[in-house]
Amino acid sequence: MARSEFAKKTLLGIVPADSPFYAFHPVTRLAFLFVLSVTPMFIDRPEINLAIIAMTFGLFWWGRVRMSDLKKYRLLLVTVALFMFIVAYLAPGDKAQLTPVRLVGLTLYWEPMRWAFVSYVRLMAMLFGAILYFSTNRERDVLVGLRTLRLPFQVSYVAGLSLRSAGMFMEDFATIREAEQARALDLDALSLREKVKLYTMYTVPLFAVALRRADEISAALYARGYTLSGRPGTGGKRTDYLRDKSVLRVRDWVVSFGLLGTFVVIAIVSRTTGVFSIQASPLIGFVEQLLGIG
Amino acid sequence: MSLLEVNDLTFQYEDGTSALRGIDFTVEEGEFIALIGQNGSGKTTFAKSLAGLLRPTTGRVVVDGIDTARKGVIKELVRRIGYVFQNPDHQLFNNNVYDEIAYGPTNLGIDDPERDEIVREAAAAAGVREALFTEHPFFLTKGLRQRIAIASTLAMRPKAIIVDEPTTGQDYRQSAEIMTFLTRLWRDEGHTIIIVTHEMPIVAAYAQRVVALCEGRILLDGTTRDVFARPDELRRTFVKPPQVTRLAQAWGDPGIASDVITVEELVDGAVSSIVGRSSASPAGISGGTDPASARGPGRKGQ
Amino acid sequence: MATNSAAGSSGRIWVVEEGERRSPGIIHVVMMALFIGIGIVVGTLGSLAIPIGFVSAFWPGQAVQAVGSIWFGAWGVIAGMFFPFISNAMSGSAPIPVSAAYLPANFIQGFLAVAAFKLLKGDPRLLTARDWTIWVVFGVLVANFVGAFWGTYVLSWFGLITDQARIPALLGWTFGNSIPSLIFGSILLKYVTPMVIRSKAFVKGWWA
Amino acid sequence: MNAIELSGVTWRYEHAKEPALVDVDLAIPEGEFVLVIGPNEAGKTTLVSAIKGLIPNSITGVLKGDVLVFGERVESIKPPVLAKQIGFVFADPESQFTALTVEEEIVFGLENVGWPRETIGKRVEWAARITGVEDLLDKPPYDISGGQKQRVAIASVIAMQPRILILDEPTAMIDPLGKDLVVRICAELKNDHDMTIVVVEHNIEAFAPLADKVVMVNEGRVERVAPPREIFRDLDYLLARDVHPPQVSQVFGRLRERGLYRGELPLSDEEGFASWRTLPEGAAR
Repeated sequence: MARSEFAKKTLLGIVPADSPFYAFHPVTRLAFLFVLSVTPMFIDRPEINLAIIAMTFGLFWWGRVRMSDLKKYRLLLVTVALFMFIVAYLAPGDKAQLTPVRLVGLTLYWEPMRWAFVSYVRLMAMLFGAILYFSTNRERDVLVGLRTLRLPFQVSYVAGLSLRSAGMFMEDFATIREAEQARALDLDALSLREKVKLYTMYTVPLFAVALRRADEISAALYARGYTLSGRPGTGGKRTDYLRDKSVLRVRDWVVSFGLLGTFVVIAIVSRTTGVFSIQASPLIGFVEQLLGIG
Repeated sequence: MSLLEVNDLTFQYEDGTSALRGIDFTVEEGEFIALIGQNGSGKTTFAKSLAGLLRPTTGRVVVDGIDTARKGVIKELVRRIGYVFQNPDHQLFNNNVYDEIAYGPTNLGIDDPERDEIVREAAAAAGVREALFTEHPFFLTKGLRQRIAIASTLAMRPKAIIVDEPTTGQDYRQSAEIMTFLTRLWRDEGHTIIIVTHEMPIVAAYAQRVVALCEGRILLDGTTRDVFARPDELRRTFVKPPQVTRLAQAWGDPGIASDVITVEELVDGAVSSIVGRSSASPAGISGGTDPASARGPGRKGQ
Repeated sequence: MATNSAAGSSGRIWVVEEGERRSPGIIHVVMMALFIGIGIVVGTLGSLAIPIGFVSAFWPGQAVQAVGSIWFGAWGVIAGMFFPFISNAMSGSAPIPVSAAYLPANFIQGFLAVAAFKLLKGDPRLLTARDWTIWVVFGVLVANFVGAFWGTYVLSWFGLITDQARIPALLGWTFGNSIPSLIFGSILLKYVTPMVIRSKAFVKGWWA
Repeated sequence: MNAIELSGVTWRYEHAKEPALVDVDLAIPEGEFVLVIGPNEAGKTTLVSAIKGLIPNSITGVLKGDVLVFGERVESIKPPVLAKQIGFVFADPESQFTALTVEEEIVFGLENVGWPRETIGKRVEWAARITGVEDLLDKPPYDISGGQKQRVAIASVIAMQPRILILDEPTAMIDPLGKDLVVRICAELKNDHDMTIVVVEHNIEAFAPLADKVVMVNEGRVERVAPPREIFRDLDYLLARDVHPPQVSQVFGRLRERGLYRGELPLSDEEGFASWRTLPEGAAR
């Protein structure tokens, strides 16, 4: 089925072809991934990480990602928060050194709760950075990005093939599901034991297809003159025609270095000053005041 | 009531591609239909919609009184319409051939003496020998895996069977075997058969009705002879009639029908035309009207 | 059936027969890539189906790591190390820095299983009680324990759990994750191994 | 010199009881267009896999005999060197794709061989033009129609300008329009580029008019090697082995058996039309 011109199928969804992200070179988008998903490591202050989350959502909107694709993460947001706060409640650590707070009939300890909140916001900031990347990039964008970074051909080839095969297995999965349905399997009516059995039913054809595909692809690689070393038979280096073809424009240099520069500055400031520490957070301070903790 | 009723069916993929754009279609019980059209014309999407595997974006597909969009009708549907996928690897889930064929009946809640009988019957019908029952389907040839897939579908005893590209990658003998087998199901057991195919000689030799799809719409729908006799419209679906039909049409000989679809028909036409025009020629009379040659291989009775 | 011919002679499966040429080839690289692909799918869908985030306490991915390593040796171990980066990110389970910190655990979870099978000469088709024992003890329990040991360390390091919660988290993780590993991994070994061992991609030694 | 020479080739796949090729001798001179026909599992794909060196280099089993490509044993030729001599198009186009865009797909082999960038650019342009895939260069190769996929597969192989081109059932998976285009590409390569071409096909009708020689394979043996008109004359021999010559050849073969036609067997629609006109008793107009 020929797909329409209007949509690009990314790793996690579908994004219109005129999404502004496509104006950037794939390597610039890798810089987005790196900076968005690593910077929060250096930031404790929740309001800054919340701002990063807001900015990421702004980028989702600006990049015209279909927001309904993000719905599948809703449950995760809740369960992870529940988990972290329950752990902080049940296993707060050495209570003697902690500040007890009585809230709606429960005795909580403030420091672990505060830390859970800070970590949770940081985690979400990092996660949505990665989700943004996989929502707006196709397999080939990842590949061009990796090749531009001069990764050895074998590495980028394996990366490309594995991402592509993930896509193929997703499609296989969908077809296998249809085939199961065609054989009278009613998912809604299954017990847990039957669902487990169903997993086998999925894996057998999935691996059958994978094994055949491995044979076919390796025969095709041999036929096209590929060797394990990746070196041409005449000796010398493999040409990288495509990498040389995709051009980094001024905009890419500016944005990439802007992003990386910001990252470096934040990392240094974080290590040398207390600007990004919890102590500097007005939000935390405000809550502490509210709870009457000094 | 018709077996299949399709009203104004449209189907749109998640990314917004329209695969089907308003199809009205009916199938009566006992038909043998070939769905043709070029890659991307929507054949497979249409066929899967008929089997209830894809839910219409708009419009309705009703199989023997059951709307496929309703929830919880899977078990009802598979007893009425079976679907055999193009790639057998996608539909073989079990570790041995017997379990594979028994899989559908098990899901339908059929238990053993009856299930065993059904499995053996379906295997026999599809030409799967019982000696193969303990084999792992993965290691069998593609033709055999295809037949196991068909047997597995038959085991649910549907009234209609849709087979997606039954002969792709098979040689003449294997194609003929599968097609003869489908023909037997159709003629002797009253099954309705729908095949999706690119192979015009197969269509010509076996199908009774041809439906040509083009860009998500039905372009031609009629008896096989009628459809192949309309080369201009067929060209729009990029489908060519069989070579003998093209020859008959190109020759334009009044003694030869322009809707022949087998070698034998054209040979007979040519012979009688030659004999008719030059009754003086002794050579022409000698081998001219041998009635035995009117049979085609695998051609159904007229 | 040909696949049963080795029954009763556990461990023979790893023996390189006389005249048999085995060397790493393109097929292994391709299989590794495809296996990363499978890992991404199983890991992502598994995490989204049971959305408990970074707590890998009910994650079928470990089974993929262990089984892939048993089948494809070092190639499977490498595949098992890297697919979680992508599946964690796509499913929203763990951001890239956390995945990077999990790396040694990913290695252990695959390596222990294959090392046990090769050294103790277990048959991955799980033909005897001994094969089962090797699988359950090393491929499931020990591998998950060591993985959880490292994993909980990482979690507390990133501040995702408190230090006091490490021990309960370690136990929860080990046993929690042993369940999907056991079910899913056993199914893979039992049902898919017969196909794998006849494929050229199957690895008898470490690399071929 | 013969482009391809097989002598005494016997091959058994690993896990198989019977050999798939039995004592095959075959010589294909440079520049010929050879059509390989025969029933399924007769050994056609195995035969061309042996010529390309996939047997024994990529597929395991037991090989006896010699396969020579331009006088050299195919086993000992390094893959990148061999890729310049023999191009191989697989039956299922999707299974041979290695890259994420059509352009990369075409470039892949060229990069493996290590040609300079300018040469690669020209080759891509040339291969894309002949196969008519210029407009697809930016698309993922697995997201286009079946016929387009096959043309991309051919483009990525001919971009290397191999001296020998092997196509294993190139039209099996595609629609009639796609089939026609593939045949047209083969005709152009035969006529304008002087390649030695070996095609394995069930769709004999499409390729018979192009073939200089037909190789009939049955039960692992090369049973007959002859020009198409000659091989199709023995209709009953072929039909008994479930091999169906072009319908036009069959029709005139039957007329010939009845003494109504004496000329050469036609191979194409056009020849069939012309032959009909030569029948004095027939075509009145």
